[in-house]
Amino acid sequence: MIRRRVTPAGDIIVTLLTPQGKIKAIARGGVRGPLASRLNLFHHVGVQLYQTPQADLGTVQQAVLEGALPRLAEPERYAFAHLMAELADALFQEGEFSAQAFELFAGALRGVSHQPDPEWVALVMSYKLLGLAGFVPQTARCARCGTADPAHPDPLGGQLLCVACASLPAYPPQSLEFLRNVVRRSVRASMDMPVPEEQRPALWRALERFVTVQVGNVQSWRQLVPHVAAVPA
Amino acid sequence: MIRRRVTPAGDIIVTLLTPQGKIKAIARGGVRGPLASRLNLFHHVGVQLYQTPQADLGTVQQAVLEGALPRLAEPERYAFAHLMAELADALFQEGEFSAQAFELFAGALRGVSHQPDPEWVALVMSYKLLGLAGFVPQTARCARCGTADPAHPDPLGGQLLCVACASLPAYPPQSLEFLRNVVRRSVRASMDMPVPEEQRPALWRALERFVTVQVGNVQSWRQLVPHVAAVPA
Amino acid sequence: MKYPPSLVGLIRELSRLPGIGPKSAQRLAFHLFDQPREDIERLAGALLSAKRDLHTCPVCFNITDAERCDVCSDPARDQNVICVVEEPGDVIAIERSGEYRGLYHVLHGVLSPMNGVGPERLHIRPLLPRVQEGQEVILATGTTVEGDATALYLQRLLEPLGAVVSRIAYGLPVGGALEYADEVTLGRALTGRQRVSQPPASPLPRRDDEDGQGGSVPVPTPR
Amino acid sequence: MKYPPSLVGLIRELSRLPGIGPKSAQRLAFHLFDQPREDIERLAGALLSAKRDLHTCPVCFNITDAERCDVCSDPARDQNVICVVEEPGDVIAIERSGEYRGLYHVLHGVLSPMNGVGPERLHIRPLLPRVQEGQEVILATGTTVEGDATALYLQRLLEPLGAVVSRIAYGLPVGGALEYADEVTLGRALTGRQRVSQPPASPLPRRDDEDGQGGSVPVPTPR
Amino acid sequence: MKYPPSLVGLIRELSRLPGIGPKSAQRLAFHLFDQPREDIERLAGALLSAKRDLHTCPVCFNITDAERCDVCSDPARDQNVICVVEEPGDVIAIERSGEYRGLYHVLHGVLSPMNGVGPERLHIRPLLPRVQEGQEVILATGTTVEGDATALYLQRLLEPLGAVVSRIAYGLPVGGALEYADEVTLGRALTGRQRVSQPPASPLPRRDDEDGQGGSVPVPTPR
Amino acid sequence: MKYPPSLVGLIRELSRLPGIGPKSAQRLAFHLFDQPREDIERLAGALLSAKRDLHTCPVCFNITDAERCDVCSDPARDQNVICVVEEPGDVIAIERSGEYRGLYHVLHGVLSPMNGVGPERLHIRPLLPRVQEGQEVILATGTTVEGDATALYLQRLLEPLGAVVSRIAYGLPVGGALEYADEVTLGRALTGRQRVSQPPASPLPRRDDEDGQGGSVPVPTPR
Ligand SMILES: [Zn+2]
Ligand SMILES: [Zn+2]
Ligand SMILES: [Zn+2]
Ligand SMILES: [Zn+2]
Ligand SMILES: [Zn+2]
Ligand SMILES: [Zn+2]
Repeated sequence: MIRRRVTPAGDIIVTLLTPQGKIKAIARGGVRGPLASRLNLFHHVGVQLYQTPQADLGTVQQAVLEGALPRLAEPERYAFAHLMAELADALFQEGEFSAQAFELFAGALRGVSHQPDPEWVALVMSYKLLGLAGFVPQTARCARCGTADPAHPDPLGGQLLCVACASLPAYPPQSLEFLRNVVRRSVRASMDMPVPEEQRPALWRALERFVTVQVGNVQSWRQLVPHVAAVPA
Repeated sequence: MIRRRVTPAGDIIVTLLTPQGKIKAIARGGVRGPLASRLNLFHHVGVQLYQTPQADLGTVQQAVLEGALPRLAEPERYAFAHLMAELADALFQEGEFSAQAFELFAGALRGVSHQPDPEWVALVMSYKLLGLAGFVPQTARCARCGTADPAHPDPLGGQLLCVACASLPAYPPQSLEFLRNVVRRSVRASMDMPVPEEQRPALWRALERFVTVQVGNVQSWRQLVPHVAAVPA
Repeated sequence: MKYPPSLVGLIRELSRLPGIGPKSAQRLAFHLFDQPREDIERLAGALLSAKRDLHTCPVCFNITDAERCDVCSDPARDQNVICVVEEPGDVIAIERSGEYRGLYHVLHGVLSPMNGVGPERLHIRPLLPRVQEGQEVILATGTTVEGDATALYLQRLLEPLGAVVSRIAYGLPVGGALEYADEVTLGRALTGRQRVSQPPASPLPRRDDEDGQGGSVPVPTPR
Repeated sequence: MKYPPSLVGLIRELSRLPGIGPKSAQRLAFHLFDQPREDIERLAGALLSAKRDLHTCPVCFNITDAERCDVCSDPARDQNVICVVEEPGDVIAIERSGEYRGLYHVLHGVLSPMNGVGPERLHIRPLLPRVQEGQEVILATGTTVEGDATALYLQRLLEPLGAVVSRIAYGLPVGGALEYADEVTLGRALTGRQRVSQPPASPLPRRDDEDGQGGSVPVPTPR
Repeated sequence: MKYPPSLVGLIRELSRLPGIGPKSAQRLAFHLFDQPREDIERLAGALLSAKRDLHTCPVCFNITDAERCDVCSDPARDQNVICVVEEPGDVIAIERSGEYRGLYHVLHGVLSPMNGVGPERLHIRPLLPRVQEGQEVILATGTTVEGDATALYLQRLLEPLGAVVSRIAYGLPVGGALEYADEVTLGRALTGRQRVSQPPASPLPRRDDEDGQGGSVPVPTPR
Repeated sequence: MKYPPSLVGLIRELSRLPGIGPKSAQRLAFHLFDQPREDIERLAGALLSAKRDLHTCPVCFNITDAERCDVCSDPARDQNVICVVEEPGDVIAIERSGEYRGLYHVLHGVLSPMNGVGPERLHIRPLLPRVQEGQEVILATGTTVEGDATALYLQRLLEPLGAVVSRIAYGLPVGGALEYADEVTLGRALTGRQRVSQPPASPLPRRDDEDGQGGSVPVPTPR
């Protein structure tokens, strides 16, 4: 479940990312019954939907809890979980079949919930989700002039610039290695090579720029990810 | 609320004693919603009923809790509360207007809940409820032969027998005084003159016999009131 | 028009089932009429063999087809906790929650004098010899007045045996909003609140289980 | 057929109200058309004067028309407990339960980064100077993930101030049967169970308040 | 805790609206408190200007803000049929069905002696001069007992005027199954059945409109 | 915990019944466990003997345990009308309405190419020899698209046989309000309206049956 909203009438409107694609549905009067417990943010639920041709929203008839990740409510994990959910919501469209997106997203939430370094999970998984949706940052050539092997931050588009186009010092080698390879290589490999914490704010800024330019506005990180909150909007 | 039954479909069927008389109603699917909390045994609730001419049971639309008496669940009070509720259910009919019955019953439950001697409350209030419903034990004359001023237990009908008809020794003076006056005098007066505990088993036996003969079978005391349980059925 | 007696008979038997009204019974009967003979025979067979094979476990009174039930005969279950429930269905509900690894005791009812159910009608007596000094007994009867009364009754019986007696928590269901909670439940959720901060004096390490509340301690009720 | 613009306008404004769909808005509009002019004027007046008179209390952010709200200005309320809730409606719900006599603090929302709600959008900062060493703060946000996250966030802020931080109880609603509880709530009701028997060693007298559970202590979670 | 009078007043006014109970009214009031001043003013304005601008059409008693309503002043509507309905909302319902191009007459109620509604309380008298010899009047009051009584009353009044009086059909709703229909409706659906085959003798060409039923003729009721 | 196989088997068989989900099946199974052996045996027996004794009537395909069904073998029924329905349950529904005294024909389904149900899968062929010149055939299939398609298909087959073919009425259910009817049904209720006034020219005595609609004639659809 990536979104949940309760209407004043006591209905719960949910957005679910499923192996069959993204689905929006309503649980009528749900807030008063047992569905309220199952239809919780970030829960993994099996739902039975009733869809009539007339109505635009399917109705949740039944929901079975497959897994809850209560640690996502902890302050140091909560914002990252929101970022994952909001990214998934922005990247995948309704009616689009994507078992892979579901698996990746579920893995991201599990990682943010259980790993000792949830920030690193969020960075890696954000790039993986973007890659799966077809948004791959250009790393081989300068985003402005096309020169090969750029190494400097692109403060506008979140990609890479050559030394001539850049106004900021080059990325440290670990960050550069990460940006060049994260989309292609396995999650496990990226997880095993975390970038030092002091280099991460620059990576978050790059990711924020890239997503904002390529995908659109995402609210989560502006609010809670500490490194990004410092960025002037 | 004097009875509550949950059907396998999750409906709650309740019997309520109200100032407008006894009412039976159903709360559809109630066990899954907030009605379950309010429609609890011995709760004092305000309900909004929807009654269609076709259906035999009204439907509970809303219920507001006016008062709960959680101490009635304590072992030394619980059976007496059941006895009061069962007596009220047996004594008052549906459609019969009785604000007095409601007040008396509500007072009985409050007394059983709060008084240090719930057994005495139950004995007094049982006779008062019986009296209100028109069941007054004959105490001026022997229940068998009509002789004046009987003083001996009537093991069959729970009234009083003269020395000639009796097979048991006479009641002690306090018990006799109680049986002769309880229906007429105020509850407060009876409460201020409790019969000693060792005399009560005989009074319970008399009450049990009287109710069984006059009103019908009442289950509660056979199960839990310790003095009566000893009586061979 | 008169209906065939065996149709009428089937509808009557079906409508005795709880939650099946006369109209559903009729629909069920017509549905069954359309099914192949083998399916009907399998259903009838399942009914008969369930009745023949199943009985209550002599230890915990859960339903079983073996000498002892699956929980009682599983040495991996925590023998130091017994969870007392009203009905066999409650065992299934608790097992599904995945939060419990101890033993059970099924009462097969709650105390209800006005329905003629006293302690002797419930499987209370066989619970007592199962309880050891220091063992925990969780009273997981329903949160109705009847369930509360049964729990209080058991508490009085079990305390003298030296058992650690506990009651399942009253409170807000998961996913709930205060605005939609009824006032009785909300009141219990407040009085039953649990301390989540560490008591400053005691230097006990806070337990870090996944719900972040396991190490909580209750706080006095403000009035 | 075209509808009159002022009818259309009224229906549009009414259907903006939460929980009122286009069909109800239409029914409401026709109903209002039938009412006497004074009733309509009274409704319009009530809307305008509510908007004019009401504001949030500068101390607790509850809704009030006075300088301070009714709770903050009542010296009889227990000044030693603050109950933190999401919305002004929650204050009413808790007051209705009759189980609470302390102060409130209304956040006006829950942390929800994906909806752009961070701590600075909630009335969290003004809570901190209200909290004294040893004072109790009850975190009564909803039992959703968002409510939990907000409670955990506040807990981290309030512990260093020496506050006794507590969380409303998760569990079975009053009147509930285990069979009808969802498995998540049932799990919480089990892990949050409260000890009802007296610990044999400690000779503390059992508190005897009317729900018979106030003096309970939590027990370790069996797995 | 006492609530501010303007909050209480708003909740009271809102809970007078049909279909809005005290709890919804409270929720609405809190919602409105959170809205910007302009939105509240727009809602209050819409209420007042609807009350000021709207009145009933002097011809058909539909709601309008003009001298005559949009239907009455549209020469393209079929002037030869008048559909009599209970309420202005019914006009909207029929217009939405797209199956009707004639005129309307809104009674603003049904006969209900028990509620003190006699013919003089309904807009019946102004209907009579509108009805010409040979014109069709469709009685589209509800299918309740009151709606039927009102229709029969009108029928008696209109027949002497030479009107072709008709009644909307009773029957199964579209998408219905016999099994789920109540027996009264099912009975009406049977007695009101329409002939769909061409009468063999009469050489009238069968009308071929899209529902295949326009040219049907009724058949005598078998008993 | 593993559940006993015969319990699992019973739950599985029960949850195959229409309208019984896994949770109800479980509740039913526990309920049955508590019943005396004789009750279970009577239910199983009813299932088996219904399956053994019941079959479809060779004439009308209604359910019966006799050579011919109760309607077909009743000479008092009106032999001049046949009402065609989808399912045996529809016969019961119509009988309950008390408005019909003729014969039946049960199709055991509707045309539904998508589900592989063509005319040959329904009991259509045996209907044809039952229909005489001038006899009425009421098409009382449901008012769904499939029911309509089946009715139209039968109409084409039956017209050449000289049958008077009719269709049950579409319209508002008894007790309905226009406002709550969907627009499709409302449209059908309007186009299917029935003339209730006497045609002025024709001096036919108006039939005076209790619903006041038996002698009605349809009126042309205004557009
Ligand atoms: Zn460049
Ligand atoms: Zn005598
Ligand atoms: Zn066992
Ligand atoms: Zn305040
Ligand atoms: Zn007009
Ligand atoms: Zn037949």
